[in-house]
Amino acid sequence: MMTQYQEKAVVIRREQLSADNVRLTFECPDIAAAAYPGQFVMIRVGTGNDPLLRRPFSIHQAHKEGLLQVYFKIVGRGTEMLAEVGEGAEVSILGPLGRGFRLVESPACLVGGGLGIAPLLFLARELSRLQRDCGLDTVILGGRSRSEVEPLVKDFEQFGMTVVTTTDDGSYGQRGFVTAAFSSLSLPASCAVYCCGPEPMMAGMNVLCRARGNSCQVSVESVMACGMGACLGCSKPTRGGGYVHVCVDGPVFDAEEMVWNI
Amino acid sequence: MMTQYQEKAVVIRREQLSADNVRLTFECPDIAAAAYPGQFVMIRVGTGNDPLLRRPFSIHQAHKEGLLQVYFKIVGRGTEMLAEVGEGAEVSILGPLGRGFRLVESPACLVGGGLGIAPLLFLARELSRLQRDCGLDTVILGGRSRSEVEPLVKDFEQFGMTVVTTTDDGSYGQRGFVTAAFSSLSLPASCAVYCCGPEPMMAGMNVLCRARGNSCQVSVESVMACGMGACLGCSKPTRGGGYVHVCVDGPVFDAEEMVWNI
Amino acid sequence: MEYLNGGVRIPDLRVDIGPLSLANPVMTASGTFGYAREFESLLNLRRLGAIIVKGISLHPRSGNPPPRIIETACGMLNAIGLQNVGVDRFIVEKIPYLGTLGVPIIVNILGDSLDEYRHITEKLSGCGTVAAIEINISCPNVKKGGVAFGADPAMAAAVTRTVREAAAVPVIVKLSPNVTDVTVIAKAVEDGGATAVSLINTLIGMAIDLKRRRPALANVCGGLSGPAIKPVALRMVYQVAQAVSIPIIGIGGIATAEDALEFMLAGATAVQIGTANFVNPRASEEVVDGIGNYVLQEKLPSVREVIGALETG
Amino acid sequence: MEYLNGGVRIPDLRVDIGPLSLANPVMTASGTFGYAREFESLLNLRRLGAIIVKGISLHPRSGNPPPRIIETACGMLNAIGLQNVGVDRFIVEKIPYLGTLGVPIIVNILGDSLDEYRHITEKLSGCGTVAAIEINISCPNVKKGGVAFGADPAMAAAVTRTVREAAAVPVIVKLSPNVTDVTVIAKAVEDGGATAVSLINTLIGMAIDLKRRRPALANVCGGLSGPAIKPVALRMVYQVAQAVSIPIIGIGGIATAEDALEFMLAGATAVQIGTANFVNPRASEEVVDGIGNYVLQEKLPSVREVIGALETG
Ligand SMILES: Cc1cc2nc3c(=O)[nH]c(=O)nc-3n(C[C@H](O)[C@H](O)[C@H](O)COP(=O)(O)OP(=O)(O)OC[C@H]3O[C@@H](n4cnc5c(N)ncnc54)[C@H](O)[C@@H]3O)c2cc1C
Ligand SMILES: Cc1cc2nc3c(=O)[nH]c(=O)nc-3n(C[C@H](O)[C@H](O)[C@H](O)COP(=O)(O)OP(=O)(O)OC[C@H]3O[C@@H](n4cnc5c(N)ncnc54)[C@H](O)[C@@H]3O)c2cc1C
Ligand SMILES: Cc1cc2nc3c(=O)[nH]c(=O)nc-3n(C[C@H](O)[C@H](O)[C@H](O)COP(=O)(O)O)c2cc1C
Ligand SMILES: Cc1cc2nc3c(=O)[nH]c(=O)nc-3n(C[C@H](O)[C@H](O)[C@H](O)COP(=O)(O)O)c2cc1C
Ligand code: FES
Ligand code: FES
Repeated sequence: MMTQYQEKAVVIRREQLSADNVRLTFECPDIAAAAYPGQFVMIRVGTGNDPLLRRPFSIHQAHKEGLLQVYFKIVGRGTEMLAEVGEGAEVSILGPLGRGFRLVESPACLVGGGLGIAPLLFLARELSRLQRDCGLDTVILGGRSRSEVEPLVKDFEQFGMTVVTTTDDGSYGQRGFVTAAFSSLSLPASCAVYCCGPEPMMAGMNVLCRARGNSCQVSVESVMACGMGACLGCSKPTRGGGYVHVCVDGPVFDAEEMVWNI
Repeated sequence: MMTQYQEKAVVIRREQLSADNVRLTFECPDIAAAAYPGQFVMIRVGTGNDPLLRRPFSIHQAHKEGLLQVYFKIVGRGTEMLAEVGEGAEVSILGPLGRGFRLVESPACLVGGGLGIAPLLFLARELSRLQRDCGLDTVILGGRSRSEVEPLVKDFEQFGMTVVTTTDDGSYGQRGFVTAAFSSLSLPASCAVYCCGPEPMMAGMNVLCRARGNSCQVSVESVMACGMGACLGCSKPTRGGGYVHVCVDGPVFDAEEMVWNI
Repeated sequence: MEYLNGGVRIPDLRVDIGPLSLANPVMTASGTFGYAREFESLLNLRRLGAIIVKGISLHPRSGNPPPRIIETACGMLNAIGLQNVGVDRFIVEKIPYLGTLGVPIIVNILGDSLDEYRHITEKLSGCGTVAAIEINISCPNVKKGGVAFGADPAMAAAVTRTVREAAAVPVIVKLSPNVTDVTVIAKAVEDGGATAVSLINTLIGMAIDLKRRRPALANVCGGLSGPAIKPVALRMVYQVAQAVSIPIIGIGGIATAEDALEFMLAGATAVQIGTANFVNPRASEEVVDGIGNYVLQEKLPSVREVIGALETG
Repeated sequence: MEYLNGGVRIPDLRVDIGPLSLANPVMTASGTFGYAREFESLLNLRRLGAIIVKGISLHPRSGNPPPRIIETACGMLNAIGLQNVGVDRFIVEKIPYLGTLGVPIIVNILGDSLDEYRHITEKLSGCGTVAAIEINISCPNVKKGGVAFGADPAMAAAVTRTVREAAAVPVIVKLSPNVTDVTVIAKAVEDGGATAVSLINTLIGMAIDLKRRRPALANVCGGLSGPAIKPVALRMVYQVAQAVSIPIIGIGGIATAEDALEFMLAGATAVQIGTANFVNPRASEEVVDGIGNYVLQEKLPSVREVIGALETG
């Protein structure tokens, strides 16, 4: 059993990366020290009963020194409230939760769409620590337009990986989807693909990776109440039949295990 | 029928008068212009569903130029949330509500206990505007200790009334209750008493005023859902039998109309 | 159908509750909107689909001792005790003003015997202003040892039949959610001649003041309303929509146009706004606006397209 | 009684559920605490009064398709579909760990026929670790056309009797709130031999996704839990406390010691913490602490003084 913590974390930095996208840095030593790329946390966005449940967020960065980051988009009332939390405020965080990415030695291709970029930064850093040659690694960052992609490019470049960017509207990087950018790259068959983004994008990546023979890990989402295997609410059907639970069996799965509705 | 407004009011000043007591000044032109001493407003303390209901607060000050003040104590979750509202924030206010004090020409004695002081400031100003000789008027301000009384003294002194202060612990003014201070004053029988504070205090004032022959108006409290006569939730029994509704029949009543449990 | 009014597209929001045609599906719920006049300076009463006034009994009732209300998580409990001016004073004091509004006025009635229900109905049928009667069947039947009319299908049908026979106007029966199977009661009142059903009335609940070790309400129990009960209300509306063929009026925790549209998808022809009136006195008019915008945005020929349009396949 | 432990006063929190003695009145509610191990790093499981695990059926069940949960105002709906590993795997895989905790383990069981209930009970009665059985009677009785066991007094009594006969341990019957009169069911299961009743299970509710025009849950309806339902739960506990003489375990929206104490005032001997475990995994232990502080502050000889101590006069 993994050890989890419920911490009162202090917001030490709040960055508005674009109109809807916010990055929070917490002083949250226990969770940060135990975290692993691809894992997530459950954050209590308020103190009252409405909204009642915690909200799940990927761990965007975690430093052994105690700093933990999440990077999120305002899509509803919970994220709105979290976006309004000021520096110095205390927030209850539960984590680290779930099973993260399986880190493999072979060359890596990280593919993130929209807020799916969030877990990849922590992953990129840990991959770069594995004494591998990151010069062979690629990161594809895609989004609807410039503001969803540009603010994160520098963070990835520090690891010496090649950064490719795409936007749906062509306002930054290549015009089009990350799947198209991925198709046009010539990657070795040994390349391990790590992917997070909207369902259709991950479904597409699954098709492309199977065709090319690349392994493909995806981080998926689901509604969650507990985040720790207690409510059985976060089920997803698998190709083999039956269900997995995103919060304990995932959120990272082999893409080919999952059922993709396309 | 009186005209009421539901306004998006902007907080233009926030004063922490003591550890638990806060005064907010709103830009709230329609309600401020229509307000009358002793009336109240219903404030929405958050934007979610919990807490669900608005909270009632006496109008502490209202200026025809559009400023409205409330002065309140943090006693629960709603007032806690209201106390955290920052300058510049928008808050929904409904008012002015209820029937205020009947202003009479005779010498006045204003008696406020604790947060019961809140409605008396507006009353004092309007009394001073009636071309009366305020030199004959007295204000008795009482509280548990210094911090509940001292911050408000200056505000009342500007009207030329005599200000008497009491505290339960003797940390400021006379030691003891406002009722004792009232008993020790020699006031003309024609003196009109205006009173707001905890129930036992108002019950005591009723007894004293009846003994002396002074008229005594009190501002009473009740749980409220609507504040405007629609829910019938804010009933209080009257001496004559039956119920009055604090939000529309009051909150100001003749003390002798009411049932006092002492 | 869609109208053009000086170049502005006007959505078709008309719905029918049997023979009663409403300009839009939004009503105010009984007991949460006083006698309407209380709200006149805060919204345009003429824009509402219908106004339902506080429940009226044969004789005036002074109601329960305080405390009568208490807030709960995302809701409130009330034990007003059906305080009202009685049908005679209602007709003299309240009807004239209501008659000037040009909006259908629906009178919610309550009683503790069939006779009482019949008498009120006869008195109300006399005044032209009353567009429909809504029967509150959550009241205890004194003759049957205080069991609520609404808890027993035979009793519910009997009240319906009694009022129906005495009434010159459509009869809406307001169902209690405090039953094992609401569809059984709904079918019984449909058979009893109800023009429509409205649901839900409040869930019975209780709150305790730990400090005083006493019930928070003087009456011990009260009726739970507000957003907290919306999931129960939506479920019951959906169930009743599968069970009866008369129109359904959805009630319970509705505060926004989205809430109202959800009830319509589940099968409601119209909705009532209750507790939300206390939080936002303009709620009912805002729901009218929001439904209109939805109909325009979704390019629906009429709001009637939404009724029962939930896809469950 | 009060103990002194190294100078620290220890409140007497012991309560009895029939022959079962608990160190304190706080349990975890079935389906909200997994099989307990999930929480081991977040709180001290040994401090709980009892642990109730996820409902177990005779055969494994894979549960409903997603979405299975949706948040509502101050609550949530779930339609997990009673997913569980089945009684055999439960005994092999979960019981050994649970047995190490030194806390009474109560197993919640469900079935769709009397036979199934009997079989599970027999299997569980074999393992010493099980301190009591809690029967979930909110499940549909397949033989009776799917009417829930808990909706009919005779059926509820029959399940109780069946399990009681097969069980070597106390039997708690968990009541459904989706009934007209919960006291009728409570009395029926008391007569059927229940050691205690626990209530409430979830209220049936529904949510709709307006954008997709579909039910938010794949199963259409689900069970409503959380603070939203607390007033209904408290009322039913209070009603049942007037009607039966067996112990009552209060459930529904309990998140704090104050909530728990309110249920005890209303007549509950013990309480269960459900949805609150998701919001605050330490909730159950914090409720134990809070009740202890209350007993000390109020200088009560025992927490048992609180049970049914509500003043209503
Ligand atoms: C394991 C996991 C990791 C996650 N990591 C991140 C992350 O790093 N950054 C991030 O921004 N989000 C992340 N999410 C999604 C995030 O949890 C949701 O965006 C958040 O819970 C929404 O809360 P809310 O209260 O603002 O929205 P709600 O009020 O709950 O929903 C508002 C609207 O948004 C929709 N919605 C709900 N979830 C999502 C979603 N995921 N995307 C788009 N719309 C949605 C709802 O259907 C609804 O229409 C993650 C989710 C999971 C399960
Ligand atoms: C007409 C009217 C005018 C009012 N004017 C003022 C005013 O000018 N300034 C002011 O500070 N308050 C005033 N009040 C009281 C104020 O409305 C309450 O203090 C407020 O609603 C409490 O909200 P809450 O959410 O913080 O407390 P809740 O969470 O609702 O209650 C928390 C605790 O405080 C207790 N409580 C509730 N109301 C009061 C109260 N009035 N006094 C003490 N304890 C209470 C509750 O019983 C509970 O134990 C007025 C009330 C009325 C009816
Ligand atoms: C304060 C109050 C008083 C009510 N009085 C009545 C009434 O007199 N007759 C009636 O049929 N329903 C009455 N109700 C029930 C409402 O009409 C409505 O059915 C219920 O509140 C649920 O809707 P809501 O959640 O939108 O409030 C009352 C509700 C409240 C809150
Ligand atoms: C996700 C979830 C799963 C549940 N599973 C069960 C179950 O298997 N058996 C059962 O008797 N009750 C089950 N319940 C009901 C709870 O035990 C409890 O009765 C209910 O949630 C009310 O309590 P609460 O408001 O504290 O959550 C479940 C509740 C939830 C939220
Ligand atoms: S979120 Fe509760 S089991 Fe996954
Ligand atoms: S608060 Fe609603 S009638 Fe007074």
